Amino acid sequence: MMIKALFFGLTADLIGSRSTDLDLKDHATPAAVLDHLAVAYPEIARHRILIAVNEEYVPAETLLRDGDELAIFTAVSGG
Amino acid sequence: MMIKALFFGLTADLIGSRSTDLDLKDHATPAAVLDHLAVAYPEIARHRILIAVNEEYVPAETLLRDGDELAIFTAVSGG
Amino acid sequence: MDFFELTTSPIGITSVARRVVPPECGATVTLDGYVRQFTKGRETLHLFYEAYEPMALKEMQKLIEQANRDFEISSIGIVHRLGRLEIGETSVVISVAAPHRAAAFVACEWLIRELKRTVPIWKKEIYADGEEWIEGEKDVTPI
Amino acid sequence: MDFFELTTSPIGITSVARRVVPPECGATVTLDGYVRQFTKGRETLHLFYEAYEPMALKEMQKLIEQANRDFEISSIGIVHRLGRLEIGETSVVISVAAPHRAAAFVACEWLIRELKRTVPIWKKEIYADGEEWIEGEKDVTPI
Repeated sequence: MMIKALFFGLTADLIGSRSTDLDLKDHATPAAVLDHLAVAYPEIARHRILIAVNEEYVPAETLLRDGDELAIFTAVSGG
Repeated sequence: MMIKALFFGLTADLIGSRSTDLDLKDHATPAAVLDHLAVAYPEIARHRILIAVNEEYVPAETLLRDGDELAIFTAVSGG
Repeated sequence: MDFFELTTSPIGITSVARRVVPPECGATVTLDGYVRQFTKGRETLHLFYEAYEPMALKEMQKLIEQANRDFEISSIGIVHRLGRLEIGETSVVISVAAPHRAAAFVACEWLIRELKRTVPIWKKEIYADGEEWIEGEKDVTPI
Repeated sequence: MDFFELTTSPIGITSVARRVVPPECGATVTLDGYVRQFTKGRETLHLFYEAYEPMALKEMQKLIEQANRDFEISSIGIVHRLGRLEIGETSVVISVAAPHRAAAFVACEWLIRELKRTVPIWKKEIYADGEEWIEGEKDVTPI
Protein backbone atom coordinates (compact mmCIF):
# COMPACT_ATOMS: atom_id res chain seq x y z
CA MET A 1 0.00 0.00 0.00
CA MET A 2 1.06 3.60 -0.60
CA ILE A 3 1.06 6.26 2.03
CA LYS A 4 2.29 9.84 1.98
CA ALA A 5 4.67 10.86 4.77
CA LEU A 6 5.00 14.53 5.78
CA PHE A 7 7.76 16.10 7.86
CA PHE A 8 7.85 19.49 9.54
CA GLY A 9 10.35 21.64 11.34
CA LEU A 10 13.08 19.55 12.88
CA THR A 11 12.04 16.25 11.27
CA ALA A 12 12.00 17.91 7.84
CA ASP A 13 15.50 19.28 8.47
CA LEU A 14 16.84 15.95 9.74
CA ILE A 15 15.45 13.97 6.84
CA GLY A 16 16.13 16.67 4.27
CA SER A 17 12.65 16.38 2.87
CA ARG A 18 9.18 17.69 3.62
CA SER A 19 7.21 14.91 1.93
CA THR A 20 7.78 11.43 0.56
CA ASP A 21 5.67 8.58 -0.79
CA LEU A 22 6.21 5.25 0.98
CA ASP A 23 5.31 1.79 -0.31
CA LEU A 24 4.49 -0.19 2.86
CA LYS A 25 3.42 -3.73 3.70
CA ASP A 26 -0.14 -4.23 4.90
CA HIS A 27 -0.57 -3.70 8.67
CA ALA A 28 2.36 -1.30 8.79
CA THR A 29 2.29 1.22 11.63
CA PRO A 30 3.77 4.70 12.15
CA ALA A 31 6.09 3.05 14.70
CA ALA A 32 7.48 0.80 11.97
CA VAL A 33 7.98 3.78 9.66
CA LEU A 34 9.81 5.60 12.46
CA ASP A 35 12.07 2.59 13.10
CA HIS A 36 12.87 2.48 9.42
CA LEU A 37 13.65 6.21 9.32
CA ALA A 38 15.83 5.92 12.43
CA VAL A 39 18.18 3.59 10.58
CA ALA A 40 18.94 6.20 7.94
CA TYR A 41 18.53 9.21 10.28
CA PRO A 42 19.51 8.07 13.78
CA GLU A 43 19.18 11.62 15.15
CA ILE A 44 15.39 11.17 14.92
CA ALA A 45 15.44 8.59 17.72
CA ARG A 46 16.81 11.23 20.08
CA HIS A 47 13.62 13.31 19.93
CA ARG A 48 10.09 12.82 21.17
CA ILE A 49 8.07 12.31 18.01
CA LEU A 50 4.36 12.92 17.55
CA ILE A 51 2.31 11.17 14.90
CA ALA A 52 -0.76 12.30 13.02
CA VAL A 53 -2.66 10.31 10.44
CA ASN A 54 -4.98 12.21 8.15
CA GLU A 55 -4.54 15.32 10.31
CA GLU A 56 -5.46 13.64 13.60
CA TYR A 57 -3.11 12.67 16.44
CA VAL A 58 -2.85 8.88 16.75
CA PRO A 59 -0.75 6.43 18.78
CA ALA A 60 2.33 5.16 16.96
CA GLU A 61 0.86 1.63 16.86
CA THR A 62 -2.17 2.64 14.79
CA LEU A 63 -2.60 0.56 11.63
CA LEU A 64 -1.97 2.54 8.48
CA ARG A 65 -4.20 2.20 5.45
CA ASP A 66 -3.58 2.71 1.78
CA GLY A 67 -3.72 6.38 0.90
CA ASP A 68 -3.14 7.64 4.46
CA GLU A 69 -1.32 10.89 5.08
CA LEU A 70 1.19 10.28 7.87
CA ALA A 71 2.75 13.30 9.58
CA ILE A 72 5.86 12.86 11.70
CA PHE A 73 7.01 15.75 13.84
CA THR A 74 8.54 16.79 17.16
CA ALA A 75 6.48 18.16 20.04
CA VAL A 76 4.78 21.32 18.88
CA SER A 77 6.07 24.75 19.95
CA GLY A 78 3.66 27.35 18.66
CA GLY A 79 2.27 30.21 20.67
CA MET B 1 -12.38 75.21 60.95
CA MET B 2 -13.03 75.24 57.22
CA ILE B 3 -13.07 72.15 55.08
CA LYS B 4 -13.96 71.66 51.44
CA ALA B 5 -16.54 68.95 50.66
CA LEU B 6 -16.63 67.31 47.22
CA PHE B 7 -19.47 65.26 45.75
CA PHE B 8 -19.43 62.98 42.72
CA GLY B 9 -21.90 61.05 40.63
CA LEU B 10 -24.99 60.20 42.66
CA THR B 11 -24.07 62.31 45.70
CA ALA B 12 -23.46 65.34 43.47
CA ASP B 13 -26.87 64.80 41.83
CA LEU B 14 -28.67 64.34 45.17
CA ILE B 15 -27.13 67.41 46.75
CA GLY B 16 -27.26 69.46 43.57
CA SER B 17 -23.67 70.55 44.01
CA ARG B 18 -20.20 69.24 43.29
CA SER B 19 -18.32 71.19 45.93
CA THR B 20 -19.05 73.27 49.00
CA ASP B 21 -17.08 74.92 51.80
CA LEU B 22 -18.15 73.90 55.30
CA ASP B 23 -17.43 75.71 58.56
CA LEU B 24 -17.20 72.91 61.16
CA LYS B 25 -16.58 72.67 64.88
CA ASP B 26 -13.27 71.24 65.98
CA HIS B 27 -13.24 67.42 66.22
CA ALA B 28 -15.91 67.13 63.53
CA THR B 29 -15.93 63.85 61.60
CA PRO B 30 -17.12 62.84 58.13
CA ALA B 31 -19.89 60.90 59.91
CA ALA B 32 -21.14 64.12 61.46
CA VAL B 33 -21.07 65.86 58.07
CA LEU B 34 -23.04 62.96 56.59
CA ASP B 35 -25.64 63.13 59.39
CA HIS B 36 -26.00 66.83 58.73
CA LEU B 37 -26.40 66.29 54.99
CA ALA B 38 -28.96 63.52 55.56
CA VAL B 39 -31.29 66.01 57.24
CA ALA B 40 -31.46 68.17 54.13
CA TYR B 41 -31.04 65.27 51.64
CA PRO B 42 -32.54 62.15 53.28
CA GLU B 43 -32.04 60.10 50.10
CA ILE B 44 -28.31 60.05 50.94
CA ALA B 45 -28.94 57.80 53.94
CA ARG B 46 -30.33 55.12 51.63
CA HIS B 47 -26.95 54.55 49.95
CA ARG B 48 -23.67 53.11 51.07
CA ILE B 49 -21.35 56.10 51.25
CA LEU B 50 -17.56 56.07 51.00
CA ILE B 51 -15.40 58.78 52.48
CA ALA B 52 -12.02 60.10 51.40
CA VAL B 53 -10.03 62.82 53.10
CA ASN B 54 -7.26 64.45 51.11
CA GLU B 55 -7.67 61.79 48.40
CA GLU B 56 -7.32 58.80 50.75
CA TYR B 57 -10.07 56.46 51.92
CA VAL B 58 -10.72 56.90 55.64
CA PRO B 59 -13.27 55.60 58.15
CA ALA B 60 -16.24 57.92 58.72
CA GLU B 61 -15.11 58.53 62.31
CA THR B 62 -11.79 60.07 61.33
CA LEU B 63 -11.18 63.50 62.83
CA LEU B 64 -11.23 66.27 60.25
CA ARG B 65 -8.68 69.08 60.29
CA ASP B 66 -8.81 72.62 59.07
CA GLY B 67 -8.21 72.76 55.32
CA ASP B 68 -9.08 69.11 54.67
CA GLU B 69 -10.66 68.07 51.39
CA LEU B 70 -13.52 65.70 52.22
CA ALA B 71 -14.98 63.61 49.38
CA ILE B 72 -18.36 61.94 49.84
CA PHE B 73 -19.47 59.40 47.25
CA THR B 74 -21.27 56.13 46.65
CA ALA B 75 -19.43 52.83 46.10
CA VAL B 76 -17.32 53.19 42.98
CA SER B 77 -18.39 51.61 39.67
CA GLY B 78 -15.59 52.13 37.18
CA GLY B 79 -14.20 49.48 34.89
CA MET C 1 7.49 51.29 32.00
CA ASP C 2 4.24 51.27 33.99
CA PHE C 3 1.66 53.90 33.15
CA PHE C 4 -1.84 54.87 34.16
CA GLU C 5 -4.09 57.48 32.62
CA LEU C 6 -7.57 58.90 32.55
CA THR C 7 -8.76 60.12 29.17
CA THR C 8 -11.86 61.47 27.48
CA SER C 9 -10.61 60.20 24.09
CA PRO C 10 -11.24 56.74 22.63
CA ILE C 11 -8.76 54.13 23.87
CA GLY C 12 -6.83 51.95 21.43
CA ILE C 13 -6.22 48.48 22.85
CA THR C 14 -3.02 48.00 20.88
CA SER C 15 -1.56 51.32 21.98
CA VAL C 16 -1.92 50.24 25.60
CA ALA C 17 -0.86 46.61 25.12
CA ARG C 18 2.18 47.52 23.08
CA ARG C 19 3.42 50.26 25.39
CA VAL C 20 4.19 47.70 28.11
CA VAL C 21 6.45 45.30 26.19
CA PRO C 22 9.97 44.98 27.62
CA PRO C 23 12.57 42.77 25.90
CA GLU C 24 12.54 40.01 28.54
CA CYS C 25 8.83 39.42 28.08
CA GLY C 26 6.96 37.02 25.88
CA ALA C 27 3.32 37.62 26.67
CA THR C 28 0.94 40.42 27.46
CA VAL C 29 -2.55 39.87 28.84
CA THR C 30 -5.03 42.65 28.17
CA LEU C 31 -8.45 43.23 29.66
CA ASP C 32 -10.69 45.33 27.44
CA GLY C 33 -13.86 46.49 29.17
CA TYR C 34 -16.52 48.11 27.05
CA VAL C 35 -20.06 49.34 27.03
CA ARG C 36 -22.45 46.41 27.12
CA GLN C 37 -25.62 46.98 25.10
CA PHE C 38 -27.84 44.66 27.09
CA THR C 39 -27.69 44.03 30.85
CA LYS C 40 -30.30 41.59 32.15
CA GLY C 41 -32.40 42.33 29.10
CA ARG C 42 -32.43 46.11 29.55
CA GLU C 43 -30.92 48.14 26.73
CA THR C 44 -28.28 50.76 27.45
CA LEU C 45 -28.17 53.70 25.02
CA HIS C 46 -24.87 55.08 26.21
CA LEU C 47 -22.76 55.50 29.35
CA PHE C 48 -21.20 58.35 31.22
CA TYR C 49 -18.14 57.95 33.47
CA GLU C 50 -17.09 60.48 36.08
CA ALA C 51 -13.99 60.37 38.29
CA TYR C 52 -12.48 62.04 41.30
CA GLU C 53 -9.48 62.44 39.08
CA PRO C 54 -6.51 63.14 41.38
CA MET C 55 -7.59 60.41 43.81
CA ALA C 56 -8.36 57.99 40.96
CA LEU C 57 -4.81 58.43 39.66
CA LYS C 58 -3.39 57.88 43.16
CA GLU C 59 -5.44 54.70 43.58
CA MET C 60 -4.35 53.44 40.15
CA GLN C 61 -0.74 54.04 41.11
CA LYS C 62 -1.25 52.12 44.37
CA LEU C 63 -2.70 49.18 42.46
CA ILE C 64 0.27 49.15 40.13
CA GLU C 65 2.72 49.25 43.02
CA GLN C 66 0.99 46.43 44.84
CA ALA C 67 0.73 44.29 41.69
CA ASN C 68 4.44 44.74 41.08
CA ARG C 69 5.12 43.56 44.63
CA ASP C 70 2.75 40.59 44.52
CA PHE C 71 3.19 39.18 41.01
CA GLU C 72 6.18 38.33 38.81
CA ILE C 73 5.36 40.80 36.10
CA SER C 74 7.35 43.34 34.14
CA SER C 75 5.03 46.20 33.39
CA ILE C 76 1.46 47.39 33.63
CA GLY C 77 -0.60 49.88 31.67
CA ILE C 78 -4.02 51.08 32.80
CA VAL C 79 -6.15 53.55 30.86
CA HIS C 80 -9.69 54.44 31.89
CA ARG C 81 -12.02 56.51 29.77
CA LEU C 82 -14.20 59.28 31.19
CA GLY C 83 -17.17 61.23 29.85
CA ARG C 84 -19.75 59.91 27.41
CA LEU C 85 -19.20 56.47 25.83
CA GLU C 86 -21.23 54.87 23.08
CA ILE C 87 -22.18 51.18 22.95
CA GLY C 88 -19.15 48.99 22.31
CA GLU C 89 -16.59 51.68 23.14
CA THR C 90 -13.78 50.71 25.46
CA SER C 91 -14.12 52.06 29.01
CA VAL C 92 -10.98 50.51 30.46
CA VAL C 93 -7.89 48.72 29.22
CA ILE C 94 -5.46 46.96 31.55
CA SER C 95 -2.38 45.35 30.02
CA VAL C 96 0.16 43.30 31.94
CA ALA C 97 3.40 42.07 30.39
CA ALA C 98 5.32 39.27 32.04
CA PRO C 99 8.13 36.87 31.29
CA HIS C 100 5.64 34.04 31.91
CA ARG C 101 2.04 34.40 30.94
CA ALA C 102 0.51 32.79 34.07
CA ALA C 103 1.56 35.77 36.22
CA ALA C 104 0.19 38.18 33.60
CA PHE C 105 -3.24 36.50 33.69
CA VAL C 106 -3.42 36.54 37.49
CA ALA C 107 -2.17 40.13 37.80
CA CYS C 108 -4.51 41.45 35.10
CA GLU C 109 -7.52 39.84 36.72
CA TRP C 110 -6.49 41.15 40.14
CA LEU C 111 -6.01 44.67 38.74
CA ILE C 112 -9.46 44.91 37.15
CA ARG C 113 -11.11 43.51 40.28
CA GLU C 114 -9.31 45.99 42.52
CA LEU C 115 -9.83 48.88 40.10
CA LYS C 116 -13.58 48.27 40.22
CA ARG C 117 -13.44 48.17 44.01
CA THR C 118 -11.16 51.08 44.88
CA VAL C 119 -10.62 53.60 42.07
CA PRO C 120 -13.09 56.50 42.47
CA ILE C 121 -14.84 56.39 39.12
CA TRP C 122 -18.60 56.18 38.69
CA LYS C 123 -20.68 54.93 35.80
CA LYS C 124 -24.06 56.28 34.81
CA GLU C 125 -26.18 54.09 32.53
CA ILE C 126 -28.50 55.97 30.21
CA TYR C 127 -31.46 53.79 29.18
CA ALA C 128 -34.30 54.51 26.80
CA ASP C 129 -36.56 55.14 29.81
CA GLY C 130 -34.27 56.80 32.31
CA GLU C 131 -30.80 56.88 33.74
CA GLU C 132 -29.04 55.50 36.80
CA TRP C 133 -25.76 55.94 38.61
CA ILE C 134 -24.37 52.46 39.18
CA GLU C 135 -23.16 51.71 42.69
CA GLY C 136 -20.36 49.24 43.32
CA GLU C 137 -20.95 46.14 45.36
CA LYS C 138 -17.61 45.57 46.98
CA ASP C 139 -16.31 47.06 50.18
CA VAL C 140 -13.39 49.37 50.24
CA THR C 141 -11.43 48.78 53.40
CA PRO C 142 -9.63 51.96 54.41
CA ILE C 143 -5.96 51.38 54.99
CA MET D 1 -18.63 34.84 15.80
CA ASP D 2 -15.66 32.58 16.56
CA PHE D 3 -12.76 32.64 14.13
CA PHE D 4 -9.31 31.12 13.80
CA GLU D 5 -6.64 31.89 11.24
CA LEU D 6 -3.05 31.36 10.26
CA THR D 7 -1.36 34.30 8.61
CA THR D 8 2.03 35.40 7.34
CA SER D 9 1.08 39.07 7.82
CA PRO D 10 1.52 41.12 10.99
CA ILE D 11 -1.34 40.64 13.47
CA GLY D 12 -3.16 43.62 14.94
CA ILE D 13 -4.28 42.97 18.50
CA THR D 14 -7.25 45.31 18.22
CA SER D 15 -8.50 43.73 15.02
CA VAL D 16 -8.67 40.36 16.78
CA ALA D 17 -10.02 41.65 20.11
CA ARG D 18 -12.70 43.77 18.48
CA ARG D 19 -13.93 41.09 16.09
CA VAL D 20 -15.26 39.00 18.98
CA VAL D 21 -17.50 41.55 20.71
CA PRO D 22 -21.18 40.56 20.86
CA PRO D 23 -23.76 42.94 22.39
CA GLU D 24 -24.34 40.92 25.56
CA CYS D 25 -20.66 41.11 26.50
CA GLY D 26 -18.79 43.55 28.67
CA ALA D 27 -15.23 42.28 28.67
CA THR D 28 -12.67 40.76 26.36
CA VAL D 29 -9.45 39.17 27.56
CA THR D 30 -6.64 39.05 25.03
CA LEU D 31 -3.39 37.13 25.15
CA ASP D 32 -0.70 38.67 22.95
CA GLY D 33 2.35 36.45 22.51
CA TYR D 34 5.38 37.96 20.85
CA VAL D 35 9.00 37.37 20.08
CA ARG D 36 11.06 37.61 23.23
CA GLN D 37 14.47 39.17 22.69
CA PHE D 38 16.21 37.43 25.58
CA THR D 39 15.57 33.90 26.85
CA LYS D 40 17.74 32.85 29.77
CA GLY D 41 20.26 35.49 28.75
CA ARG D 42 20.60 34.32 25.13
CA GLU D 43 19.65 36.84 22.48
CA THR D 44 17.21 35.90 19.74
CA LEU D 45 17.67 37.72 16.43
CA HIS D 46 14.42 36.60 14.90
CA LEU D 47 12.00 33.67 14.81
CA PHE D 48 10.51 31.44 12.19
CA TYR D 49 7.19 29.62 12.61
CA GLU D 50 6.08 26.70 10.50
CA ALA D 51 2.74 24.85 10.63
CA TYR D 52 1.06 21.74 9.37
CA GLU D 53 -1.59 24.11 8.21
CA PRO D 54 -4.71 22.03 7.59
CA MET D 55 -4.21 20.07 10.82
CA ALA D 56 -3.36 23.24 12.76
CA LEU D 57 -6.66 24.78 11.67
CA LYS D 58 -8.53 21.61 12.67
CA GLU D 59 -6.89 21.60 16.09
CA MET D 60 -7.67 25.30 16.58
CA GLN D 61 -11.29 24.60 15.74
CA LYS D 62 -11.38 21.74 18.27
CA LEU D 63 -10.00 24.04 20.97
CA ILE D 64 -12.67 26.62 20.22
CA GLU D 65 -15.43 24.01 20.35
CA GLN D 66 -14.21 22.61 23.64
CA ALA D 67 -13.78 26.07 25.19
CA ASN D 68 -17.34 26.95 24.20
CA ARG D 69 -18.55 23.78 25.91
CA ASP D 70 -16.48 24.22 29.06
CA PHE D 71 -16.65 27.98 29.75
CA GLU D 72 -19.43 30.56 29.84
CA ILE D 73 -18.05 32.67 27.04
CA SER D 74 -19.55 34.28 23.97
CA SER D 75 -16.86 34.23 21.32
CA ILE D 76 -13.25 33.42 20.62
CA GLY D 77 -10.73 34.65 18.08
CA ILE D 78 -7.38 32.98 17.51
CA VAL D 79 -4.80 34.18 15.00
CA HIS D 80 -1.32 32.65 14.75
CA ARG D 81 1.44 34.11 12.64
CA LEU D 82 3.69 31.97 10.42
CA GLY D 83 6.98 32.62 8.65
CA ARG D 84 9.69 34.99 9.80
CA LEU D 85 9.00 37.25 12.79
CA GLU D 86 11.17 40.04 14.10
CA ILE D 87 11.76 40.80 17.79
CA GLY D 88 8.62 42.15 19.44
CA GLU D 89 6.27 41.06 16.66
CA THR D 90 3.11 39.26 17.70
CA SER D 91 3.15 35.51 17.07
CA VAL D 92 -0.27 34.69 18.47
CA VAL D 93 -3.36 36.54 19.63
CA ILE D 94 -6.20 34.86 21.48
CA SER D 95 -9.22 36.96 22.41
CA VAL D 96 -12.16 35.74 24.45
CA ALA D 97 -15.30 37.81 24.99
CA ALA D 98 -17.67 36.91 27.79
CA PRO D 99 -20.60 38.39 29.67
CA HIS D 100 -18.49 38.09 32.84
CA ARG D 101 -14.78 38.62 32.76
CA ALA D 102 -13.80 35.72 35.06
CA ALA D 103 -14.79 33.17 32.42
CA ALA D 104 -12.89 35.11 29.76
CA PHE D 105 -9.68 35.00 31.82
CA VAL D 106 -9.96 31.28 32.49
CA ALA D 107 -10.87 30.40 28.91
CA CYS D 108 -8.11 32.55 27.39
CA GLU D 109 -5.49 30.97 29.62
CA TRP D 110 -6.78 27.48 28.83
CA LEU D 111 -6.74 28.22 25.10
CA ILE D 112 -3.13 29.39 24.98
CA ARG D 113 -2.00 26.44 27.11
CA GLU D 114 -3.80 23.95 24.87
CA LEU D 115 -2.71 25.70 21.67
CA LYS D 116 0.92 25.32 22.74
CA ARG D 117 0.31 21.65 23.50
CA THR D 118 -1.75 20.49 20.54
CA VAL D 119 -1.69 22.79 17.52
CA PRO D 120 0.98 21.61 15.05
CA ILE D 121 3.10 24.74 14.77
CA TRP D 122 6.85 24.82 15.33
CA LYS D 123 9.11 27.69 16.30
CA LYS D 124 12.71 28.07 15.18
CA GLU D 125 14.87 30.50 17.16
CA ILE D 126 17.61 32.19 15.19
CA TYR D 127 20.44 33.31 17.49
CA ALA D 128 23.60 35.23 16.70
CA ASP D 129 25.54 31.95 16.87
CA GLY D 130 23.14 29.41 15.41
CA GLU D 131 19.55 28.33 15.21
CA GLU D 132 17.33 25.77 16.90
CA TRP D 133 13.90 24.24 16.41
CA ILE D 134 12.12 24.51 19.75
CA GLU D 135 10.45 21.33 20.97
CA GLY D 136 7.36 21.48 23.17
CA GLU D 137 7.39 19.99 26.62
CA LYS D 138 3.83 18.87 27.06
CA ASP D 139 2.32 15.57 26.05
CA VAL D 140 -0.34 15.35 23.44
CA THR D 141 -2.70 12.57 24.36
CA PRO D 142 -4.28 11.15 21.23
CA ILE D 143 -8.05 11.08 21.49
